[in-house]
Amino acid sequence: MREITYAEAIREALKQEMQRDPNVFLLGEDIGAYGGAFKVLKGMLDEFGPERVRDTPISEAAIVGAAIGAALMGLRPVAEIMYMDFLPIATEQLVVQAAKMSFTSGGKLRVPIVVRTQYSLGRAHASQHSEFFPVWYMNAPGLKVALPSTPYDAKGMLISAIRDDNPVLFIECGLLYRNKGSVPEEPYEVPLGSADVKREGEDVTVVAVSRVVVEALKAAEELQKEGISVEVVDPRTLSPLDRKTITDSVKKTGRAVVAADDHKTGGVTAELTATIVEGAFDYLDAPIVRVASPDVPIPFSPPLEKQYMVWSDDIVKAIKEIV
Amino acid sequence: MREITYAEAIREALKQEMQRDPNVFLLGEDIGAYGGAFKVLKGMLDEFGPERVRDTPISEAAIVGAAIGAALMGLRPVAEIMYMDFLPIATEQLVVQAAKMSFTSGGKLRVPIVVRTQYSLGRAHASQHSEFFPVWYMNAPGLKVALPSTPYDAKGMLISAIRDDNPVLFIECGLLYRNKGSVPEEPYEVPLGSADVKREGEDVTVVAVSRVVVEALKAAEELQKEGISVEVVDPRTLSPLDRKTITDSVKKTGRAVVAADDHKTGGVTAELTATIVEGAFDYLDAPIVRVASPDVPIPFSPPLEKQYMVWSDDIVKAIKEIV
Amino acid sequence: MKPLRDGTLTKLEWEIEEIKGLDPSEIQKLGLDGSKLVKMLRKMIEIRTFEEKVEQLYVYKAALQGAAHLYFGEEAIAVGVCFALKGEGYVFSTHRGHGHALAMGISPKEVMAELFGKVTGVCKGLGGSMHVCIDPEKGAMWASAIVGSSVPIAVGAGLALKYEGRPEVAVAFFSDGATNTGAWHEALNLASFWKLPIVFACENNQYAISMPASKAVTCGRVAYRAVAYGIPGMIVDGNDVLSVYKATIKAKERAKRGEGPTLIEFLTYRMKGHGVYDKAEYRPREEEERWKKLDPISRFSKLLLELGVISNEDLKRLENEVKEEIEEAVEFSKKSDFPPFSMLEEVTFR
Amino acid sequence: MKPLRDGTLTKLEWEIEEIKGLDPSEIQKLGLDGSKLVKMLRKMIEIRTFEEKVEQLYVYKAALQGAAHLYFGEEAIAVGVCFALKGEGYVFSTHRGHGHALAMGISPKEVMAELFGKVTGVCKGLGGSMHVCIDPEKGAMWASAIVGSSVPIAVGAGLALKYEGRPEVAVAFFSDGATNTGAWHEALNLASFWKLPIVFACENNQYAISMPASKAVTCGRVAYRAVAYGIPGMIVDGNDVLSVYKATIKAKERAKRGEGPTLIEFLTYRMKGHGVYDKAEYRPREEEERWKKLDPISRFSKLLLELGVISNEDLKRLENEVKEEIEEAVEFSKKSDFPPFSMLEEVTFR
Ligand SMILES: Cc1ncc(C[n+]2csc(CCOP(=O)(O)OP(=O)(O)O)c2C)c(N)n1
Ligand SMILES: Cc1ncc(C[n+]2csc(CCOP(=O)(O)OP(=O)(O)O)c2C)c(N)n1
Ligand SMILES: [Mg+2]
Ligand SMILES: [Mg+2]
Repeated sequence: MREITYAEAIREALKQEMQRDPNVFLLGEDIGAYGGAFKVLKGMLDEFGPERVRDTPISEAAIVGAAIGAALMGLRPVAEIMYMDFLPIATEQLVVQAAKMSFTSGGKLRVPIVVRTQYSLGRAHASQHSEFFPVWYMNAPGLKVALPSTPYDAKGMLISAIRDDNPVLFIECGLLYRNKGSVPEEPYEVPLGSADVKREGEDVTVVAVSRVVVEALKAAEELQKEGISVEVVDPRTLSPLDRKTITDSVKKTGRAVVAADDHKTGGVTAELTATIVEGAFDYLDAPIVRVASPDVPIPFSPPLEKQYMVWSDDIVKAIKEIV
Repeated sequence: MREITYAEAIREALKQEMQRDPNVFLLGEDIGAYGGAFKVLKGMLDEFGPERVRDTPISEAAIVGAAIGAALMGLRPVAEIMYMDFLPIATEQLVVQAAKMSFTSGGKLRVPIVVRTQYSLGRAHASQHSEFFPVWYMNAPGLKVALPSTPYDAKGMLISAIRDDNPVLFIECGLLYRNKGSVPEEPYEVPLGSADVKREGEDVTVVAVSRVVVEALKAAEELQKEGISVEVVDPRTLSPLDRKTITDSVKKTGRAVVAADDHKTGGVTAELTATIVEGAFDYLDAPIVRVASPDVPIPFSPPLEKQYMVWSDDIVKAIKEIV
Repeated sequence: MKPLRDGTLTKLEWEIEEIKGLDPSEIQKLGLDGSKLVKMLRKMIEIRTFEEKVEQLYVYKAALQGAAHLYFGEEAIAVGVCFALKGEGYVFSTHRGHGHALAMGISPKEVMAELFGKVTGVCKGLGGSMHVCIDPEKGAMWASAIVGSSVPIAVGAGLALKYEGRPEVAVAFFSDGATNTGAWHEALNLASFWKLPIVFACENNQYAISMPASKAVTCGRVAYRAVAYGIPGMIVDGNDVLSVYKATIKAKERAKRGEGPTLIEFLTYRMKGHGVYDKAEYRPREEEERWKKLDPISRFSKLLLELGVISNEDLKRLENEVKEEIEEAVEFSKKSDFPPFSMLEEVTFR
Repeated sequence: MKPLRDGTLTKLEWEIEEIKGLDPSEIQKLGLDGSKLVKMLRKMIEIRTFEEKVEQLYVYKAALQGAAHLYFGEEAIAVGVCFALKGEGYVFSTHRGHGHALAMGISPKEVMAELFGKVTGVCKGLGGSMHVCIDPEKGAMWASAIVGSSVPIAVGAGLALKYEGRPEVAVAFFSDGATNTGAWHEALNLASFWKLPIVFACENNQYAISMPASKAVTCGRVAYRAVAYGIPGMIVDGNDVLSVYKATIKAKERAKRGEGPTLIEFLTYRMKGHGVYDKAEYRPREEEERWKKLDPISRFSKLLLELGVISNEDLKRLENEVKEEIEEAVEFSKKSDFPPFSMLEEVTFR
């Protein structure tokens, strides 16, 4: 199959959905002529014009708010927040407004918005342009949270997100934008709420999120040489969380490492741990090991940032602790 | 010892610190003549005047921002955010600015602010005035997070928070304001980062947070009648988290229930579970059980809200699952 | 913005239109006939009577729980604005939304049942007092209990109308305090940026809880803030339903002509405390007395009596009818069921 | 706010002071002697030379990583403002802060080493390019990489100054784009509410990344937004360091007299792309050419040459000195160590 990048897959999903449905439009900062801070939206303005590719002033709360209002009226806006670090400014709109609208109205309202953002850990962007804190949104009922790790998932999940009648936070990973993978040309959906076994194995399960899936797969490859068979599960969405796929895998392997780019304490690896404890405790042959970012902000200094991050080596080490 | 309410304990802590240190002052909405939405600050304006008890317009981001700036200049502001539901508006200031300042400056800056807020679950205030989401702040390195469950802790921890050189989020619980307890008249500190064994027991550990500590104690009382001995641990601060006290207790009892008022998925009970798995896995005789709010927003309808919440019965039930 | 340059001073001039003290002769020009005028008065009385009942139920009978912010005294605004919309508007409301809901045609039964937390309520009992103005089929689109936050959302509705070329407008209701929030600023700027068909309807009731608008809105008048977005501002007697009506028509027509949003400051007074339990001890009693004389309902009924549009008997009858309707709403609410717990999960996600 | 009532129109008048094209005779009145003027020019050249080097290191040598937003072209503002403060100011900076840092007296070595991520950097290598203006002992208080967010923090500094009765001012630097953020609005309102000693220094460099200020600042001029807070606004030639200096002195004196904050809009141009890798293809080349003619450094050096304050040889020597200093800063940075990983935990909490 044709190989394209993660960024291209996202662009293609947006293009195809915009071609299919005139109610889909984009809004965000510098997404028009500039093509988005990472050029993910390059060419979209030319193809769809300024009514459907809408540049905004620097107003994150209003960007998400405007998306919500348009969605209440029947449109399907896709808003972009340039860096995940700016999302806190719009989080009241996303979590306290959008996520609660269907519920608070007793089911009268629907808010089909997608908020796209990306985390830039690993690009020397320092403490205010690198953060990743998906747990905030996972702990916010009414909101779906999608984090694709491959070009294939990126396209299929974004199409699903746009077609979903609920607010969806779609968290991309800046470091993955140039990764290539097989992606069908036609539109397709990857259902939100379905985890994916990215690699089958017998001895240990690694549940990994977003970029760290790639590292987990590297670790699995490496450990295969040593005769350790690693299963890699990618939840793909944190909300809804496909607990069954995760716990089924752990029931099979009896061991689990959970790994993600966010800070360890109170992060998604805590929920993954608790999920496994609840669903597969009696099958566990060893403690669950968390691999995550340290509980400190993200340093600029490039070698320190490198050391700070989760790499395949860290996952290998964690696996070896329990196998 | 003299008994006063949780609200009075907070007021007394503020009073005594303001008497001691002229750099301490208060800012927030309706905290002056109005005395705060819950009258916690009643009388403070009369005692300290409008320079030190500063009413603000409705501007949560600027309230916290102004506190930060004043702290950078050497003052010790205590800001109030009326409901925790409004804190998302100020969260960029608290988490992306304040919590990262010491780090990002390589240690040059210090930000001794306290942001007081309260969660109002249980008062029929509905989906936008009842939320409790401490995990956001637990997953934000550089910020301390304190949640007292008793009048004694409320006073001592608030005094510690004010004297701390780091930003501290101090989360009160609206339903606890009228609870009474023994509180010394003189100022004292309860160190941030030290959990408290609120009741000793042998058979099972309940780690509970804020209001739910009270429910856990009720559950323990009830189960004692049935011959089940429950140890109740209150972490008191979620950041720093006193992992040792928690895991030591579980090592002793071999069983654990973790309980809190936030939504279950991705909430603090997930971190408490992971903490126990990491520190006491080999001592566990049963799976850890989480007791938390359902993964849905908070309903207005009073009987539904009641049913929605964590009560001692739920904790009793959880304990019985594993003892 | 047309600055006049004068040496080293740029003289910025901005015209803020004032609408107040309409001449009765204008009424016809507004297209309001007797039956419409009586309907407006009736709606105002309905809101007032509803709120009186609510106050009673909370404060004296302790039959209701949670927060309730009465619209008492501000009736002319909801009614003037919503009647001027003539079904061509999408309304975004606030924590003080009972009046908006009723003015948008949501029945007192549904609103009251919501306060009782019953499944027959406008939000099936899940929303409560701060979320009653929600019925998309009637154009009641959302009510935020977070101050300021519905304003950017209203902007999105305006965007949708423009995107689809529809000849309607979005209306954001908010009060003075909301204009100090960041969300409000971002919203007004974005609405002007895209020239969206929006009426920003500020109910300046002089207070945000205990904070006087005259202090917190640092330029003195909300309408002056229009300058910051290059949009028209209006200052309107918000206790005169006809002025409200006229101003809204103007803003709506402008929006429909594609000329963008208008910021209207309706001057009114929160005649009760902030919430049902607040005695408003922080404000001078003589100020309350002064505003009492401008009560929008007595003023409007007096006018309609003078104009002979309604007789004293008709007015009495109407008041009684309304009273009965509200009593029925209470009975209806009491008899209704609480929602089943299973509903919570069903409505969290669509 | 003094509205003139005229029938149903409130004519809102607001005076925005313009400062530009100073007469050389004013220089003395400003208390600037030759040596001070040369120091100012030298600092401007230092910033420019620094930025040229940074661009080279990022773009051509690929020796540096991450983001860098050059202050190239805006030198007159940092230098004019910071010199006018005379050590009596506390400065809050932005993602585009190299110029602010250098103007506040932080050494090129420390700033350059920060860009290299070295422990000798101003933030020990942890902050990087977007956080270089931090040295509290020099009055450099914080630099936010989140647009708009340092403005409320500057308000807090102003509050502290007033609280303690200190005769200094807080300065918030920001650019046009920031004025569309909610944080900015809340901050200005709060500063006016408390009448705090603050200079809101807007570097209107005409763009926020690719978004023209003329579009996004919907009232056309940032300074007009002063109306919304009832505070004085100024429009200043931001490419003339003397106008900048004069305007800042005025605002500072007003603040020190207890008259509250001032919003100054300095008109300038972002002569380079948004960041080092941006070629600014979204804007007209002739616009760039037009602004090039207003280059603040050539204008100021030409003036000082004309006034005989500096000679051509002195200027050359000065330029060479600066060049050497920047080269030394690079060498110093290269030789410096990276911070130890253990430091991260040490500085997270105090
Ligand atoms: C963002 C936010 N901050 C604070 C509150 C608490 N609160 C509820 S109503 C209110 C006053 C609102 O004042 P205004 O906007 O003038 O509306 P009014 O109550 O006068 O109708 C406040 C501070 C809130 N709901 N949301
Ligand atoms: C809140 C926020 N939104 C978006 C960004 C991304 N961003 C960085 S700089 C910038 C443009 C800022 O424009 P302006 O305020 O005019 O500053 P300038 O770059 O012109 O100095 C943007 C959008 C950010 N850093 N913070
Ligand atoms: Mg008000
Ligand atoms: Mg700019």
